[in-house]
Amino acid sequence: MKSVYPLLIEALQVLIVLVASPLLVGWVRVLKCRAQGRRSAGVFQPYRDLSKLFMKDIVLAENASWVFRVTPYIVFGATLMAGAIIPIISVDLPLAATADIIALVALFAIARFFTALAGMDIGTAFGGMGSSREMMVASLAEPAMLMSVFTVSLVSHSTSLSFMAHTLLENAIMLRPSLAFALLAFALIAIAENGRIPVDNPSTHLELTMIHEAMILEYSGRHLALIEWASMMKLFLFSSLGVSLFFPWGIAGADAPAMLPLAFVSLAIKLALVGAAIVVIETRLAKMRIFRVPEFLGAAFILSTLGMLSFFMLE
Amino acid sequence: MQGIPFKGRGPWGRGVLNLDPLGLVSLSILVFLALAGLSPLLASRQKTLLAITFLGSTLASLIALSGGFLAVYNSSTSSMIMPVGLPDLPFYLRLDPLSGFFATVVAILGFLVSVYSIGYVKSFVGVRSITPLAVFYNLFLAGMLLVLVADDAYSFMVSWELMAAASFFLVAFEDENAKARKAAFIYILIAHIGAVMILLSFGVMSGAASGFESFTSYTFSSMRANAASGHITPAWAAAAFLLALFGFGAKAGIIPLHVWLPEAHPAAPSNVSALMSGVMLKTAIYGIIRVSFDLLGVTEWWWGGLVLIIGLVSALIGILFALLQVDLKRLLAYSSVENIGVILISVGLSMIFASFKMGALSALAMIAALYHILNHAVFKGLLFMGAGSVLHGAHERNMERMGGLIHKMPWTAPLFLVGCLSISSLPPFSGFASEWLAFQSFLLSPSLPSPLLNLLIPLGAAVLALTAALAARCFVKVFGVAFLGAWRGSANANVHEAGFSMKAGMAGAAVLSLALGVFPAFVIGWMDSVPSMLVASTVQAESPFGWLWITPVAPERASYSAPIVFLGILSFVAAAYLLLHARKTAIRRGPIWDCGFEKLTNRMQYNSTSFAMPLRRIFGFLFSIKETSRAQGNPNASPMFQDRYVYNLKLRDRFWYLFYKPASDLSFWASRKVGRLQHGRIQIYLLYSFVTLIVLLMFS
Amino acid sequence: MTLLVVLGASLIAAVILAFVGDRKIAPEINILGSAATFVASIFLALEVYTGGPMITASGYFFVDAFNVYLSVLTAFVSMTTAVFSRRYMRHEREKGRVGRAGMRFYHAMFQLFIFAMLLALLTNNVGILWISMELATLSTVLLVSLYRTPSAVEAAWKYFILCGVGIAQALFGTVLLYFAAERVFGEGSAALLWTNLSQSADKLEPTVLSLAFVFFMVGYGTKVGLVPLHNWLPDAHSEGPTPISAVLSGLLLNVALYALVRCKVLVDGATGSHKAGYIMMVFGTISILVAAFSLLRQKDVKRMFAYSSIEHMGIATFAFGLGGPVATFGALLHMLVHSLTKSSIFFTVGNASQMHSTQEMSLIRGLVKGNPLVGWGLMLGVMAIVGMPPFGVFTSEFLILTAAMKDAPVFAIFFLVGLAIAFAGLFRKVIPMVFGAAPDYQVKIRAAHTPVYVHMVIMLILGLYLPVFLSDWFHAAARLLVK
Amino acid sequence: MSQNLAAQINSVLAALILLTAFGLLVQRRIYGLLHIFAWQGLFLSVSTAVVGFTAGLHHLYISAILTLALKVFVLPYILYVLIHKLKIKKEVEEVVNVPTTMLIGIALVIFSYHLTAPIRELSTLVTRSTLAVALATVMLGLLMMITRKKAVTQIIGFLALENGLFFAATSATYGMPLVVELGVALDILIAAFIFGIFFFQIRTTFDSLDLKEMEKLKEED
Repeated sequence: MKSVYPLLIEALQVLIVLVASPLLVGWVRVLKCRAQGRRSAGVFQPYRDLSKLFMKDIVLAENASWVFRVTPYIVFGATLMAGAIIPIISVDLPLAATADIIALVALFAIARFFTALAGMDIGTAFGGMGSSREMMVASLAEPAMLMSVFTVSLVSHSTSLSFMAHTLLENAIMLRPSLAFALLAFALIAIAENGRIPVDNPSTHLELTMIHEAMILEYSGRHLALIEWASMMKLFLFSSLGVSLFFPWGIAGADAPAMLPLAFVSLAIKLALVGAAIVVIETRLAKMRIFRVPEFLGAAFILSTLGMLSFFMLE
Repeated sequence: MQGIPFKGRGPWGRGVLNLDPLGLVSLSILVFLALAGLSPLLASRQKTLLAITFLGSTLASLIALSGGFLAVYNSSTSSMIMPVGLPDLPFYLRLDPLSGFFATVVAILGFLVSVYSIGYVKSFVGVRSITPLAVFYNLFLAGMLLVLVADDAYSFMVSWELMAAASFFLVAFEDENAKARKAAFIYILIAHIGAVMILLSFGVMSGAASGFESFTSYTFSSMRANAASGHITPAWAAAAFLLALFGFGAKAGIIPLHVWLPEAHPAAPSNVSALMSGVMLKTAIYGIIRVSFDLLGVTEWWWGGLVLIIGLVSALIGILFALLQVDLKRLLAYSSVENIGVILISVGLSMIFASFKMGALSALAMIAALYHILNHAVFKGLLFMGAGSVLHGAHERNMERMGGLIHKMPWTAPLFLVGCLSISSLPPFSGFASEWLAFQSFLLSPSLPSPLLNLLIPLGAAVLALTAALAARCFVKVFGVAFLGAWRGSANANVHEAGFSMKAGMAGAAVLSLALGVFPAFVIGWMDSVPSMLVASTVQAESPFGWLWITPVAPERASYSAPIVFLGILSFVAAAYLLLHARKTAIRRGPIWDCGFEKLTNRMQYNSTSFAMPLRRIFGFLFSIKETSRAQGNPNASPMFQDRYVYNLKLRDRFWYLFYKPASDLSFWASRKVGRLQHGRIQIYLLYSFVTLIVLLMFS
Repeated sequence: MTLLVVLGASLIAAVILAFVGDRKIAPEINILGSAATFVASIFLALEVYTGGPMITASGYFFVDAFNVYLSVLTAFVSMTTAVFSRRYMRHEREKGRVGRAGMRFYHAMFQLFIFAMLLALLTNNVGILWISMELATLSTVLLVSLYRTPSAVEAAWKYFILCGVGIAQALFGTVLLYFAAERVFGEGSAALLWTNLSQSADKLEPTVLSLAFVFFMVGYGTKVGLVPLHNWLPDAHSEGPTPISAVLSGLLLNVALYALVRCKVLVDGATGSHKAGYIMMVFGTISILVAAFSLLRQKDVKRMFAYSSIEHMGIATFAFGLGGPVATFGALLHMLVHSLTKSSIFFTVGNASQMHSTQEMSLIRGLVKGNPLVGWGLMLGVMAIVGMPPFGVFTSEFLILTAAMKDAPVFAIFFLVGLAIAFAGLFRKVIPMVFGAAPDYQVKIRAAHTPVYVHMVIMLILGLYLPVFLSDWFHAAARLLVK
Repeated sequence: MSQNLAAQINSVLAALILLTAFGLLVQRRIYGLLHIFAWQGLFLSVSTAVVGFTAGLHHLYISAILTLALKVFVLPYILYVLIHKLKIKKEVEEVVNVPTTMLIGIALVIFSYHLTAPIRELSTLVTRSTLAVALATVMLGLLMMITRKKAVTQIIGFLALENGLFFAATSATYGMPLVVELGVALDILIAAFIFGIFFFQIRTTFDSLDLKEMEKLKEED
């Protein structure tokens, strides 16, 4: 039992990431439609989209090389790997020890790296434009992300995710300025990383404003399905990472299987709230010009660095 | 020769047979020198010369590799005395784990590049005489190894300058184009000034000892003795450190002493630039570590702080410059500046920790530095070799005219991609492991007693993170523009794949950089003897399945298991692939979406300049940019409907105008003024001597 | 006995050559004479090495570690120069730049010049030292104006006047020295013998000697070519025939410095202060800086290397002024390696300018393509002269710089600047001369490469493996000079 | 002849030498220069003889004779012949005008006196204070070389400077050893021949002896 339990948790976690991520996206869409007074296609629409795409045949660009074809699998694999190491429902996650927060950021980086390459592989202006912009956003967002999670890991004296969640879970609820800064920064970065408004708009195909969509413009069939799924997982993971780092309460502690149901419920509630928050932001704000994005991310970067500084100065 | 046990019988006599590491390394040095001496004799038969030279250097590198590896592995220190040099100052040679490690790095890349060169240099045969290349290539390698084993100031300087001179001739190899000559000139000038500064720093360190009554005060052992016995006052120690830092920094290419690098690397043949960028810069790092940790002993924390700041500046500015380059090799050169910066960041951290007597942390940072040195040697070597085979296959260095090489070069492309992945520090490739260690040593900093540092270090971490992200972006650009997309150059360019030996060299490097990324635990375990020698402590904390993990301080602080991550990604990818290919689906090829605009041409792709454009918008203030765009065609037509537009972007290294041009202007101004002395009128000359006489008489 | 041969051979050769004139065998006789001198000097060196310092019965000649290696060097370089000048001067003769009388004059005066220098080195009498220095000047004055071009005549005139005036001041210094010594040793030449003077230097009147040193400094300093007394040097070197430039900067400067150092020893002994040393250090540093900056703007190749000679003489003077065993060792070594390197450079430069029939550096191109031996000779020579290992100059500069860093760090900074500028100045001119494509007006010449490469090999040996006997001599000389 | 008298004679001669030195500075005609120079040589040899007589050093006679021969007859004659042959303009042209030169000269005399003051006491009774004059003569010769335009006048200045040296050698120190004296004389002779040759060379190449012709070799900007 003792040895099986972590493996169960691991399997369960991967399953949750795979299954629940489209649900989160669906939930966000539904809420958004409500907020904008439209009728929604229901919470399960993303599943239908994915299955439809899996059924479809593939049309490759003439110029596409093996990089273009292998990218979806790598993106999917890397994102799922990330999903396997973030403690979502329980802190004792065996794989969590194999890759810490730095590796987590790097895993997302791999996915992005290959997506950008794929964007340039087909040889359109769009692909290149998308990659260029994506890498611009990333090159500012990634360090900011590292900074903000570093702040957390300074607080918790560890970079190993489960230990971070664990320590934050252990010590009593107290208001730390550093964590507040870090959370704010993290929120901004999450928006940028997942290409949500105001940085990017996942539901547009207007050439001049696209970032992420421009890169995957030429994808079709299962390739597109994998990429879409991966991006859903990414949203899910960022949300759950945020909650498990900053609001870890309710997550199952070390070998406490009894807590798992509670953990489920709390996770669901938290993610629902996150979704709501996203919707609020996306309906309130308009997409900003591409060259405003650096300022946006710069703000995030400054916030996270401030968080770190305030840890050193105030705590 | 006090303090130097006469161990290890040299490579001659029975020495060859015993496995004394120093014996092996010096044997390989002798082989290199012998090859260099042999080459002119074979000048008439270029083909045989090619074969013998590079096969020989391959062999010699292997010998050196074994020696260096052993020295680190059983952390042995052996020394010997070669009866050359001044009569009472022979060449003292010594191989300890530190020099052994660097010798290993040199030898690894030396081996790979020598294999590569067999094919690469063949393209010169018949075009020009390869004799100088053969001679100076071997001298260069010999010089680098000599630098590492030298154990007194004299032999160190001799080998240091030998290395510089050899590489100078290699840079000037294609001497008929003026750019190469100019590059060689700038390179040798900066290198020589740096050498003189190093010399002065040695003067400080040895002078404090016996006051030069005898030459033995030039040996490193007596310098160590001085530092230990406190003969050197802190002020002099600081002077020695600063002189050494800037002397070696000139060679390492730290900002702002980097200007020779982007000139020299493109000018040199690619195998040479691989060596220069991969290992020659590292010898400078070796010098800094040797002087600060070994000879002087780090005492002041600001030394480390200074190194850290230099590292940060070099890393950030280096990568920013790299991002804006369009010349592939130039870009790689700037990225070397960045990586040297990254290495120096860790070195600086290690010095800071050492100055506060925090052995374990210092060891961690040191390991991060060494690991990145090793990685950078491998993947930068790989990238330069790749650039070389692009140059060799497509005769193109300007990325604006490349594209779609992946179709024409099925081998070079993936190998180059591996290089890009690991230089962008993406797991599971090698770059990530060292970056991970560097971040760990940053995150362990809060235990520092100095508040100033505590504020400096988060910024440092931020800059390091930013640098890493920008590096990833830079190499997306490189691979995407050069290898992906469609060919932008002239239609009738016959692009062909590199030959076998070139592929072999690159493949070796690629495999190595994957291995270094996947099995860091082994590597760290191997190189732990270096920090244990320098700061008397090691990093690897005990944990189950030690080979599987790197756990710097304690498992609950941080742990990273590259093999598992690698396997995890692999298995997920495989699973997805298999599941999706269970059902057969047709794959059609179709034209790309041109959003209704029929006349898409290859030149409409995003190219390097346009890819870097957002960055120019953000960091433009760092560069001196001249951007012009004008319409060609009939002037009275509306600007909308001109038949072609010419866009021109001039991008210059601002440091050139900040420091170097003023310096040269100043010296020419001074020489004009001094020239006035030679006035031509004999009466004036007589007046000089008259006045001199009067003045001296007044003083006497 | 050997000593007489050393001195006599060149003198006899001079006389013979004066009669032989422009015959075909004149160059061979020239070589023979200096070869004989060289062999004799070797034997002399052996005697000194085995028997220690020797002084002739009359006391007029004195050979110790300091001057014996200089005389061997002088004999050697004069021999190689004679070998070099055989083909060089023949080429000049064919081109009609020199006439029959010119050749006669050239050969005779060459040997006379060698004789004068050897005399200056070997004599023990400070007065005779002065005389032979003057003789060395006079014998080369008309060689500088050998080509009779306006610039050559002008250069020679300046050389004549400036060195004449300078040397006259040295004579005044000698007079003062005698004036002081006479009170210790009484009248007669005993009071001018260096050995006596150095033994009882402390008895000499310090005020007089410090006054005398000023005159020695200005006098012999003029011939050493120290700034601001250097103005004759670039002109004379650039306008004279190349073999003469080689021996001028390879040997004459050394001999002058030798004279200066001999006098400095006496003054130091008398005054017991380090003032003379400081004066020399200042002169040396100024020379290094001025020469380095002048290097940057040269157009004439021989002129450029003349300035580099000034720089290196500055280095040696500085080192002698610095004193201390290591610096003095370095200075002695530097005199040796500089003269070898610089003369070999002048040989190659001579060949190069004959290949292009000009001394304009902007017209000399693609030497390696045109004639690899000349090209690489020049490249390696320049690397050696700027102090790149493994050539000898590096060794001496290594010692001098480290010593300077310890004893006079402030000067070391100027040193750094000077070396850097000189390096830049030489390399930026030499790289395009050596590399690149050969121009069409380049002609093939029959040049003598042996001297060049013999010098190269010796420089290499000195850089990598300094023979024991040399270092023994240098240590002995250092002990002699450093009180 | 008592020491005292000798000393007086000697200092008179010294004064005369100094006077001639100044005379060289003021004289505007070349032949005049030659005469003054010859006079200076004469005084020099006389004083040498006097010193030799008083000190009973006979080798000083030889050097006195040498001086007489060289400085009074040979050199002026050579110069005269040259000037005649080469048809040199008879006027001396100077760079700095005469009064200024004079003032500088005075300053130099004072300076050299001040300089030699500490070692006056060391000097012998007879030749006391002549060292200052000798030094002054040397410097005046140098000054003349600096302030004159013609090659000839420079040579004369050079020779005057040599005279000063000789005066120092003989009067201050009872003369150098004979070998040295002879050697020096020989050198002077050679030098004389060399500048003789030079005049012809210069004349043939520049057809003038004006030094302005010889300012080509310089660091042009």
